[in-house]
Amino acid sequence: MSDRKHLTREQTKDIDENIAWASINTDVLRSMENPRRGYWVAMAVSVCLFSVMIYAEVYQYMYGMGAALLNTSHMWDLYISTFVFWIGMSHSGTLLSAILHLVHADWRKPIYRFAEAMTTFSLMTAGIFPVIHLGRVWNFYWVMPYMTDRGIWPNFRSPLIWDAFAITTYLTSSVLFLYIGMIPDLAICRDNAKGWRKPLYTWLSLGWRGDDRQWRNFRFTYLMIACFLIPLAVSVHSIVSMDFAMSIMPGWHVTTFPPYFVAGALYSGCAAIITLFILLRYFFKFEHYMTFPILDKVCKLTFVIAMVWTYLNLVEFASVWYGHDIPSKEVLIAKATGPYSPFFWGMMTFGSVLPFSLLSKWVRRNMYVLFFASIFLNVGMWLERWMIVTPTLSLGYHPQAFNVMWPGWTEWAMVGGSFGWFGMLFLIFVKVFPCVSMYEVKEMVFHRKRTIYEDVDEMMTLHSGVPGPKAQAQTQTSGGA
Amino acid sequence: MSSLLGNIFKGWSDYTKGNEEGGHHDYEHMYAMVIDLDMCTGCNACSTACYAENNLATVGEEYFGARQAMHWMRIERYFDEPNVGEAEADTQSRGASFLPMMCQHCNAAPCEPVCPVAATYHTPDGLNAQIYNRCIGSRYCANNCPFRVRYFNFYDHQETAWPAPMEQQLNPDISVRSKGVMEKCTFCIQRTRAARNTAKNEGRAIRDGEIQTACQQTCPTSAILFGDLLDETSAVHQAWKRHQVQLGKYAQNKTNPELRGYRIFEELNVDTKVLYLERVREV
Amino acid sequence: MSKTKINRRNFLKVLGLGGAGAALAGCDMPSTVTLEEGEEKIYSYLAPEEYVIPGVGVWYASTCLQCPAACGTHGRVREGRVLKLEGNPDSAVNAGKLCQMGQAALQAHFNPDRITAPLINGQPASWDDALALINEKASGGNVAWMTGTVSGHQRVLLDAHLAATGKGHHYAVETVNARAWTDAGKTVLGDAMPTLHLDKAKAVLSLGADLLGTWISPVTFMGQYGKFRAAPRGVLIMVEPAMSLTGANADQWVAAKPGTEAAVALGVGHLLMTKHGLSLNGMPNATSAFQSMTPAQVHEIAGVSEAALNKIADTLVSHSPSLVIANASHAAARIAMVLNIMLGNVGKTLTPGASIAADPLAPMMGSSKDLAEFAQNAAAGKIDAVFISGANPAFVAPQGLDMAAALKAVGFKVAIATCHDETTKACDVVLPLSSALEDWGTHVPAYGGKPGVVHLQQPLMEPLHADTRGLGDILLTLGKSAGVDGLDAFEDYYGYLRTAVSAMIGSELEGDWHRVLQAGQFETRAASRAFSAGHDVALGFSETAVSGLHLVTVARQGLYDGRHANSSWLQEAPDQISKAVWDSWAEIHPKTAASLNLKDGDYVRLTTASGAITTRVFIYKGVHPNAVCVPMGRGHTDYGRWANNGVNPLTIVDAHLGDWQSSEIIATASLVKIDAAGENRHLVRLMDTDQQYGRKLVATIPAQQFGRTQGGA
Amino acid sequence: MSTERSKRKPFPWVQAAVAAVVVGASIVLGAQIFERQLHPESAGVAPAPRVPGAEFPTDTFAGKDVEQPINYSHKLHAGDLGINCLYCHTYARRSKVAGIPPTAKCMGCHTVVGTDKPEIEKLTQMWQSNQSPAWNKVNDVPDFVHFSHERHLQKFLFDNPEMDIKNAPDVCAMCHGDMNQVGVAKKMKPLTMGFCVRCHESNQGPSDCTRCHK
Repeated sequence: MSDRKHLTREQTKDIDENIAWASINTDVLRSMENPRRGYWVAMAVSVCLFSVMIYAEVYQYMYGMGAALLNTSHMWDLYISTFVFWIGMSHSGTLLSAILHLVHADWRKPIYRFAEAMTTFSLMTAGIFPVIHLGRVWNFYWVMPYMTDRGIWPNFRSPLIWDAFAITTYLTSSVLFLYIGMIPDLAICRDNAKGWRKPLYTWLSLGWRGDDRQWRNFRFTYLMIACFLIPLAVSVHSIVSMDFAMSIMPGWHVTTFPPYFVAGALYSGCAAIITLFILLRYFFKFEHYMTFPILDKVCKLTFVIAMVWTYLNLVEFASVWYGHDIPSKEVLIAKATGPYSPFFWGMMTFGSVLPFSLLSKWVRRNMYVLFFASIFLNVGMWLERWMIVTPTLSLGYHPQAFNVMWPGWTEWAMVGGSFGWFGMLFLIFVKVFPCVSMYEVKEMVFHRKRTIYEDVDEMMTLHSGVPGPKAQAQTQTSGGA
Repeated sequence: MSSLLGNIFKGWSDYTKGNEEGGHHDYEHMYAMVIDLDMCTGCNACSTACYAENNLATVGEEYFGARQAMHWMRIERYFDEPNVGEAEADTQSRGASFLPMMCQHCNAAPCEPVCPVAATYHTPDGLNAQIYNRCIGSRYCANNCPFRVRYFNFYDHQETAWPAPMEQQLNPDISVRSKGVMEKCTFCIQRTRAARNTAKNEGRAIRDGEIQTACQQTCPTSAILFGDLLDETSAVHQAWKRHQVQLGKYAQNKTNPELRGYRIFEELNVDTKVLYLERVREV
Repeated sequence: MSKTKINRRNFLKVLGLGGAGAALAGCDMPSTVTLEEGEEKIYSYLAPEEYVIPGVGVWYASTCLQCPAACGTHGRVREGRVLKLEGNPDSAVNAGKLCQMGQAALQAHFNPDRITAPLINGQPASWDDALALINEKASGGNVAWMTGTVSGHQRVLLDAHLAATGKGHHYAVETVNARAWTDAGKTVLGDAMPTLHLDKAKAVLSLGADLLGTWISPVTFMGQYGKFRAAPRGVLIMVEPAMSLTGANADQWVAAKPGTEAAVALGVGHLLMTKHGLSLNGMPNATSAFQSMTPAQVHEIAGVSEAALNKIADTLVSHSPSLVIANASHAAARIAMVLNIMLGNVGKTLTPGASIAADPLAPMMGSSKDLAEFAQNAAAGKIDAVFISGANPAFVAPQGLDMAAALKAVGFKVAIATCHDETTKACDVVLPLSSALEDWGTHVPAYGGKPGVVHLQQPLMEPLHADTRGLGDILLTLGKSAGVDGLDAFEDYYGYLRTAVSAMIGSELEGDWHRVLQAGQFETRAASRAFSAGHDVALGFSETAVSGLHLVTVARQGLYDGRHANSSWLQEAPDQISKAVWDSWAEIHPKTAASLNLKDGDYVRLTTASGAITTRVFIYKGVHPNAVCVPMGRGHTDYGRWANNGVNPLTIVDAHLGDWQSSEIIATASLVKIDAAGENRHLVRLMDTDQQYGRKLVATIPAQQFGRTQGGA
Repeated sequence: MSTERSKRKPFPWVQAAVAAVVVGASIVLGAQIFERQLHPESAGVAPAPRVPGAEFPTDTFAGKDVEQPINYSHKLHAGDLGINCLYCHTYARRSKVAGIPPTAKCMGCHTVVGTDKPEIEKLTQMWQSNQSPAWNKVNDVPDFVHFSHERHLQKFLFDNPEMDIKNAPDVCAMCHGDMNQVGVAKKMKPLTMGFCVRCHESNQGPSDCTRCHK
């Protein structure tokens, strides 16, 4: 490992297949220890942001929803757009762990764990927003169909109910998926842990010993949940899109919204993966695992999804433009020319033009540029959600209600705070759980090596220093001879 | 056990049947309104009467400016759009037009299916009802209302709108809505309730004209009519018939296109129950 | 509600029943929680009348005093509280309808800023002290009264008090008045208040008379307007400098330069004579006045095009009978009367007015002339003591009258008021008045009632504040101490009124009295009036100032002249025309705005010869380019929590520009200068657009089609 | 692979069966608890149907004894003396609220009866000083609920051919419990929405939300 050249941007292999299994464990476990100053700074920032959010929510609770400067035509604003944003973010993990797992793209292995954690946490972040945007938060559980003395049920026709079901299902499945995929790694942690971590990992690893039966059941379960998760992920964001598509408002009532939202979700998820990829690689010195070729692949994937998203965007514009719905057309024109136009064009620039930079190999191999590019991609995606929600409301059907509204401080505080909350969860995660899948990286190394050495035996010899069975047999044969 | 299951199955079949037939029941009444825009002078009497009758909170300049006012019935003022060849600045010589705009009690109301807790729904009286204490304030209904006539309690207005002793004026037949709750015109449902009670006590049906909404009762030019569309003798039914406007249609099949009756945003197929009569212009 | 045996305090306390008093708890309570037992109190009645049932509303008839029209009302009373007012369907004035000011009478009654105890020099005092002081200071010398429009038995008592105290004068002050019209009626037809038949007219030409908004009896006129608009549909033409509610509803709205309506009317008369061959027999003065005003001159003076003038004349002739009304100026009103004669409307749409025979009860109509006279007399030291009730001279008086100094010059001032205002602040003694919903009284509608009908005002609830007294009671007390004959027999005003009304209806029976209470009105002997033949009065148009920007102050239904400014309902009810709320604004035409380089919401300083105010502009086209229209009503400084916003344009009206042939202060004659004041803030309005953006919100139909289809089909 | 497969344990049928039984049992049990509330007679707590044609809600509520300014006894007046509820709560048949009887009604008897008792003296003193006692409300529904005594009395008492006005206490007892047994007053029925809804279901009352919610 002394030669660091292979870790630079000239690197061509996804992973160094000669990496020692023991060092994988060491590297990953090291990342979970002794937080450094940077970690605490990041944590402090996150906690501060989150505290501001709590303050804003308490203030809003006491004062009323008017604190967010919502008004009679703008009943929804940043809360809902940020909710959609976080739901979208959650699609990355599913994409990387489930979809790529099914298509056997093994380069996902070093990076899927944190992507999956991101899924879970962004869902947990997203889930906050529909609750805090309620006028009477304390009654939020009324959307759940529970048996009550009063004999009343929620309204199953409402997309918000579908949302509640979809999100809770998706969150449960994501947590399960994250957890089950982590069990072998938790066992490794258990074996190396001391102090308070020991009972935690012991409890969490469910007595994993790594025997064949456990592995078989594990593989089966993992595959099952992966298969289950993919349609779920698609349906979740389709259902979120129906919050808008099921309404009659111009600019919301769009048939292509479900695929459009799913594409947008995958898009922002990929962009977020790039961001976190770079951060983790840098801070945890995961250069051996989070390599440039993998980043390169993620970038290409992002570009493709960006183009799908752009295409669907254009489809929407075209169908409105050539359609007969005048109010919809007015909303579209207002988006492009009205007071919100800087944000609209910002969204178009960041969402559709900026991804073309990913075509450049220089960009794909330049972490600094890529870091900021990925951030701006997500800014674009956040703007997209805002541009879906707000211009429609500012320009509905009734001229009396036409007005432009700018979000109040509580809204900004909660948008910012949601990043704090997410960051907090993620920072805790990376110190408590392995954010690179150790066993799967080993698998990856193993499989890669096999393609080179062709001979399992030879590889095993190389890793363990002990000759494999075949070699032993050979030795015996030769010795015997 | 059997009755529980029976309940569930019956409930389900009612539900699906209701959905297939537009999501509603067998109507007992179908309260509707007629507003003659040629008679409406825009004097605001109806709006103020509504404040008095329905415990509407005044919000003050700041909140009004933030468009958080709570006027269930608002009178909009428009100038005509210019005729061909006419200067835009001259349209005022035909006067202005006023539009009283309140909940249209759509029969296919966009607000109803989207409420997560069914706080807004269609009553057997054909009204679009809002149950305040069921509302959790998701505000989806207001977003989906093309008329923008659903008003949300962004704040608690009790202390500012009714400083003592003003709370003594509050109508006890209606609750005072607290913050976080959506509210809107109910066609003065408390008056319907009272009339039904009287009629029941006297063992008869509700008479036409027995229920007057507050806006109708005070309207100095009598531009507002209110009544039951299912009652063929009612003035409202007669007016709808005379103007050849029918419920359940998004394009009316008028034999006489010169009739004045129309419904706003009919093309959205929300099936509103307020029939407006066109303003007349001397050309 | 006759005098009951119920203790007053307990009567009010009966709130808990039916959850009424607790309505404030609202629906914050999760319904899973059952209410705790024993948390709320219920007070039972002691010995209620049989008809008092908790939870059941009872309707009582009374009379609305929100403006001088005196509409009949019904108040819904439940648990001893009045909850809602409706029009009294039996009243011929309003036929069951009410305007927004009438609806808001509830807020005047429940107002949190009511005066609850007598004040002497601003300090709370007892009634005895206050009355003793009044007896001491206002028993002799020149004791004047200043009121708004007053009628009925209050007027009788007031006149008696004035007569008993000596040589005082009664000033009736109404900024919003119809003095021009009544004077013209008296001069030309010999009847100050002729009956108008809008419903019979096929065309109505109004010269600045906002008959749907604030003129004389708006609810009456709006009721007639509803019939006027039915088929065959009448045509409404409005000539005025700034769009009023009537103008907004007109079929032809003609923007004339401020103060030139008379010229327009003369021009119409000219066309009627020359183009349509109408003539005025035996009125040479008028004929020559009409002949001398050619359409070309009208165009020059008033800025009204000849085409528009022709259209007016043609409509009046083709839609007969028509009706011409005016309130813009005395000149315009006279010309309107003569036009009615020329058009043959007299006897058809303009008939002799109806009144009651008992003249002392007839309404004493207010005017702004009385305001000016009061200021002059007071400043000259001719008034020793004044009682002020129902008028707010300190607010409505232009700066030119220097009302502050005038009031200071009066030795002793007594205000009888429900709320503090600018005038009560300047008074030595303030007597807390019961609200209109707590008081007894009789009122003769100035206009619109059935002949001989007197409206009865009865309390709808026990006084909200124990220490307030009704106007009648105060007048009775004052009258007694001033030694008015025959008052000692009455313990209170209720007794006096009941005796007086019994005498008028000719029955002392309890049942008849109850019938009167139930109806809210009673019939007495009517006086029949008749028109005298048209007097050939001098007609003319005084060119006060026809060029330059004029300040036009208008009253809008709602805040009226400012007396309703402390009502949150009316402050929040968007102004009918501009749709603005809670603040003042200056309406200017886009052309004027462009020439002055002003944007919507710019603050401007309006300077007249009398002073300056700063407010923001509202640019729209419903105003003549030569006019700057500032609605009155706002700009209070001491009138409760909701009233202190905006500016008061009345202060800068040039008081010395009296109307032609009268000393009425005219609201359109002050020249004004506009300077940008720098700041710009969005005017809070109901809606920021005039346009429907192609949405079919208010659809229109040509009148011919309406004529064809209205009958049925 | 094949050897591994053969080693696989058989499906745990026994455990699965136990689990199924547990789940099934809890569903059935839960449903029965729910149903017991809906149809109490099935649970064997059938009350004597004192109001013909109406089904009783049988829920009970252990209300606390609320202290009142005057220690009036329902047990004495309504129970022992057998005074009809509607004699004092006379508003109930004409208004949405039953109301507390006016003091004049009390004085109707108590100027003569029991004038020496301390509670009556208290009452007399209040009456003479024009004061009305401040009763503490016992049976209360939230302010967003419209409940009409008149309507319910009409349906169950006056419009019910088998009932006579002397049966009024039976009708009142549907929601107020047996007031003949209590001292001043006590809440004896839960008066929750579920309580109302179940009665409306079994007696075909309206199920439209706006009838009861205002």
